[in-house]
Amino acid sequence: MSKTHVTTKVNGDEVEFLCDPRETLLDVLRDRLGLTGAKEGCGTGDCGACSVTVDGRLVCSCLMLGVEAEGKEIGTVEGIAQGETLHPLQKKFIEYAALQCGICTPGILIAAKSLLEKNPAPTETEVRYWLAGNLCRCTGYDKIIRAVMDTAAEMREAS
Amino acid sequence: MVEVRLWSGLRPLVEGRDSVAVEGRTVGQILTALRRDYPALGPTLDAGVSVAVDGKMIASSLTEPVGEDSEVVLMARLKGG
Amino acid sequence: MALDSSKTTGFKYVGTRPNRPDGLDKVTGRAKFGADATAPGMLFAAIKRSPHAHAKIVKIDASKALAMEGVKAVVTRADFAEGLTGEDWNILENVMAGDTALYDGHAVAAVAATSALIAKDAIKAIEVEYQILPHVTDVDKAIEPDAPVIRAGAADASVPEGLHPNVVRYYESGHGDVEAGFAEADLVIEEHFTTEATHQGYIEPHACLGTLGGDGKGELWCCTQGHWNVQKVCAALLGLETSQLRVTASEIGGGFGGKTTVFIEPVALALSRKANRPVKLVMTRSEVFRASGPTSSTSMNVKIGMKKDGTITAAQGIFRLQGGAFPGAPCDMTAMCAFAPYNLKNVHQVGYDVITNRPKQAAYRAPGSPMAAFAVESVMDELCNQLGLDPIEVRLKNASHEGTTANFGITWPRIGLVETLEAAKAHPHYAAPLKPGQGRGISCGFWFNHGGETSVSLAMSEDGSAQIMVGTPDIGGSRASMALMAAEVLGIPYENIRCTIADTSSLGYNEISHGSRVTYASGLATIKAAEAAVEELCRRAAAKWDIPAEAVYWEDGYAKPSGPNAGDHEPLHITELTADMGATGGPINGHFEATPEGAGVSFATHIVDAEVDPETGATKVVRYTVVQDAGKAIHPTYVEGQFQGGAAQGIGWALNEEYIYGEDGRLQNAGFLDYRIPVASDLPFIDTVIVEVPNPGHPFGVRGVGETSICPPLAAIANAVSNAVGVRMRQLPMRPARVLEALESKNG
Amino acid sequence: MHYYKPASFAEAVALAAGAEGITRILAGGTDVLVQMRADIVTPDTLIDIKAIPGTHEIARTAEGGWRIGVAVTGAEMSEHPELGRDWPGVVEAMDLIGSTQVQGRATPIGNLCNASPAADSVPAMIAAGAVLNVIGPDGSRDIPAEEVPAGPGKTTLKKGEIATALTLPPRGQNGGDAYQRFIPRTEMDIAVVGCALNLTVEGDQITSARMALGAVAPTALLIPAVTEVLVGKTLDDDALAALAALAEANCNPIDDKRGTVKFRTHVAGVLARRVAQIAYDRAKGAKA
Repeated sequence: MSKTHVTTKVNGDEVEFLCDPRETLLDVLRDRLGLTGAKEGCGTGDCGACSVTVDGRLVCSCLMLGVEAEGKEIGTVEGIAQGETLHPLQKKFIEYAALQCGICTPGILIAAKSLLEKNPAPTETEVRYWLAGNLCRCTGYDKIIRAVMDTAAEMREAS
Repeated sequence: MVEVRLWSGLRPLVEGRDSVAVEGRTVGQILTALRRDYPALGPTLDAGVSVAVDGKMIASSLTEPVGEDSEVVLMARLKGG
Repeated sequence: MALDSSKTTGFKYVGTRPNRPDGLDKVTGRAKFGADATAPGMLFAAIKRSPHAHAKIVKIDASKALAMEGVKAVVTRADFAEGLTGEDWNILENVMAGDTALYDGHAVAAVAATSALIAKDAIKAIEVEYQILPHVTDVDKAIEPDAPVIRAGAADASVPEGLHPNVVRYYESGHGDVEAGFAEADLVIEEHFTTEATHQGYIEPHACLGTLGGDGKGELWCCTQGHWNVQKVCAALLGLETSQLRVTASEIGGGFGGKTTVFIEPVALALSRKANRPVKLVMTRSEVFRASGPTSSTSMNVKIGMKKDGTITAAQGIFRLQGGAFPGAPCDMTAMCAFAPYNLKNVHQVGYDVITNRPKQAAYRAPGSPMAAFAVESVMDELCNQLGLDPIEVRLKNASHEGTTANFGITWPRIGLVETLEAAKAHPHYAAPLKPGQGRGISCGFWFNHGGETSVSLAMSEDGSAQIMVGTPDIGGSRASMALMAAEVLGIPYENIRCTIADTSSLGYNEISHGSRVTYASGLATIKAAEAAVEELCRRAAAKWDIPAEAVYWEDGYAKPSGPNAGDHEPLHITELTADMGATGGPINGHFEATPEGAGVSFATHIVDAEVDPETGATKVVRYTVVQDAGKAIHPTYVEGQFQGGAAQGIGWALNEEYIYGEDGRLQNAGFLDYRIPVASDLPFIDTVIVEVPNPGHPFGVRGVGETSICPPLAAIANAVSNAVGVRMRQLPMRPARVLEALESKNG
Repeated sequence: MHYYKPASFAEAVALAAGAEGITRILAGGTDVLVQMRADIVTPDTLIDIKAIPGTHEIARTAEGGWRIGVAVTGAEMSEHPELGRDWPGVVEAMDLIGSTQVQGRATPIGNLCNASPAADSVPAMIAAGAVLNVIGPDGSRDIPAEEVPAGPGKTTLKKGEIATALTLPPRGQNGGDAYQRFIPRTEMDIAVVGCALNLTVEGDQITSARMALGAVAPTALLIPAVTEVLVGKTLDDDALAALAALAEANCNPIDDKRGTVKFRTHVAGVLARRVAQIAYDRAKGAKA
């Protein structure tokens, strides 16, 4: 089967790759671009571990084809920190122990960042529903929700 | 001699007794003695058992000391998740 | 001087809440999990699985697959070791079917190819001819007289004569005279309960990268709770020498017991040996559900007699567990845990291990205990309701404590059940008013905890920092706990210690991270290894001062002369002792190897408020409090995390999670869409109370905490729902349709 | 599998009409990719219509309704400042599908053309009187939403026909719609039952009503008899009881892993009452 040439931007960097049209964006990120931060937990859009942003929009990279990335801007967990400065969410997740095994963490960080960009003052309920597509099996979500709420409060104060 | 209590599922193998007395100063010696004196217990012991000595549950170590007056209870092998 | 740093109070580092050492890697996406590894020349593998619940494998024809461009190897059972016995044989039989496919999803062949897509296509090209056999997937149906015999001769010596051949193990214990006890009771309640099989639901599918050559030497990278066990089992299944296979544990994306065994690792290695190239094998989510190790489903009868004052006079339980097509369902654990919270004069418990055409069960967090608690604590709740008694007072009245005889025969050492009940009683949650439509449930839970083979090595660096190598994969922050315990002994800051999970070639044997054993056993070994290093540090100081080593003691990172007789010496800081260690006797290391026993059992009491929509039967957990004995919380934040995680898994098990098999014996919900684990919007915040009744078997008093937290939730939630709707819920999960039916039965 | 990204509907129709084997249209992909992943369907031809001009637009029609382009996502509908004021039930129904991530990709037209009996947005579209605009080798035509699904996974679209947009009628005065579904969790499940109702009122009296049910039959169902039960009445207890009975009587569900016949039938009645109250309140001026 012939492969398709795709040019796209990932975390601000222009990248090119060849992929089979059946490959998902997640396959491409992980297997062709070496960006293994996004995880495959289900492959069917039910767990959110593969969350990325595409042109600023939160999506599951397992539910998008690699060929659809042509001309887009992709954001992954590898692009959240600015150099050695962590995003406030990253700092709070460590401080709050909002992760145990950490497999869901990249997806949750991407999703939470997308929430706070849209809604800087979410309620607990809003955070819980926004993150309902990001499964975590370790934490019972308690410390995750607290970390997101506290990050939001801190970012509001700082701005 | 140390009195070793058995779970009731094992009692048919030792003529209905709920405990048996064997020689031994460690868990390992007691298990060896049980195997020798009560061959019917062999398959169970081979499948793996744990031993509680004075309330301390010994999952696998054979070197734990056992006193003459120790309470020794045979338990199904402990596992974890 | 024999150093002993045992203490239960006065800690400087233990009990604090520093950031975890792997935090940065995990929030930046660079932590490497099972599927994140690559190797030059790597192939991708896929597994062909049986679509039938039970079928003879007549013929496997892989010629079309092998002819495909990019396909490098196909393996079947013929590519694995022969002549295995016992559990090795069971595992091999599960990893790759022999002459019979025993469940929907059972592996029958595997392919390695140059891309994942080619491997997936090649799987479809393998032709398997099956002869379909009758199947059974339900635990009660599997022991009916006319049920198909799944594996003749699988039963061991424990099974009494006359039982169906699908009963493969039997356990019975107890003491006293239960019939006499029931006769003394003012009220006797007997109920039948069922629970469905659930899955650990770790978000990371099983994944590995294996390389094996014809010389019998191999490398394996995988997500596992125990890489020495992987090494041992893979070596057996492939006919290798154990030491020739080096296994490295990746970061692990959840396990909960489900990654204590192997499913795909031997297959990747067999393919690698055949293709002579590295092979990566990653399960899909559907494969995880169909062909990893879910927990048992159960059918249980529990009978308890009680006097009007709340005294239990007798208790009896029969626990039937199906564990898939292989022996191993934890019927004995279920039976032993069932009545563990209670001091009983008359008690009798029986467990049956039943095989069915389902995947081989694996451990799931306190395997067997949550179901037992569901049945027993439901009957306790009903007795309290009918006798008009407070459920915590009744539990306190009958609670096991030091010196009472356990239901499985031992005399309890110091345990913390009473303390958890007292703390629950005093918690504001227990007194908070309920709204209409809400019900409150409480439950106790028990788990043994475990020690196991453990090796730890600690090495000082010249700058006075320390590195620890442990062999228990870090599932929930254990590296932080190890560093805290080492810091406490060495007297150096937590940040100056790095804890690494060593591979199988870098450290001695370590049992799996299971049985809530890591903070207990690896922690104990870390303390002992640090003590060994401190002893050597003291010897170096003694040599510098030219006094006997016995005259030196260690305090807060300094070697100090122990008294006036030892001479007037300025204390030496650890950095002064490590800086020239190469010249004063060589590197300073500490190590410890043992099988520590005395893990210290753990009890918990949970309080739950649930709200039921009377029109739809939908249940919402509105408030949840976990009270559990941790012995000593080394890193309290991670202890809370274990409490909350166990409660959340229990909520899923109680309300919505279940394996659903069709009449055809096929799994109908092999995905996160219809296997419904709790999502963020399903849950409230989960309050925690850490009770600390020190375990005498650990230098700092640690008891395992990981598993006990999943023991009470099923019962606590069932009690809350039962009290909300006014009908006893005896079947899990309490899906809305079931709750609605219960409401209808009440309303006539 | 061949992947095409045509620049016009004419090109897309030519591709679809000329393709052999299985052809799928790719908009949000949240069904197509799952089917590929699960080996249910791997198309021979995949036509990505998102590069066609106008497919991402939500626009007022000349009549005062709304035209929703074939590539418009649930998230774009929810964020639209006016659409949800006219048709809150349709927007909410779409918003219930999947996660935030799925909302970023999933489209209402994909939801309709995937023809799942449990599709959340479809009962709301049917109740609203939505029409699917399609183009094919023989020109354009409009299909009422309720006539699009022909059975589970099947539509009435002909070979070569491609949806271009969904048209919602003008809301008009004193109208309101609502949709609810029942799921075991709070999010992320497929509807066990769904119910949508669209009403207009004069004062307290109902002047028109359209109801649709999801997940209780092989396709989402329009229940025309709702006019007899509600029109000319106020939404009192008797009307609600009659409505619930009507909903239950029209259920023809199956027993499956997600629900039983009995449960689905009962909950259809419960939801009918609940959505009726919301739609009625909205029609009388309550803010969505």
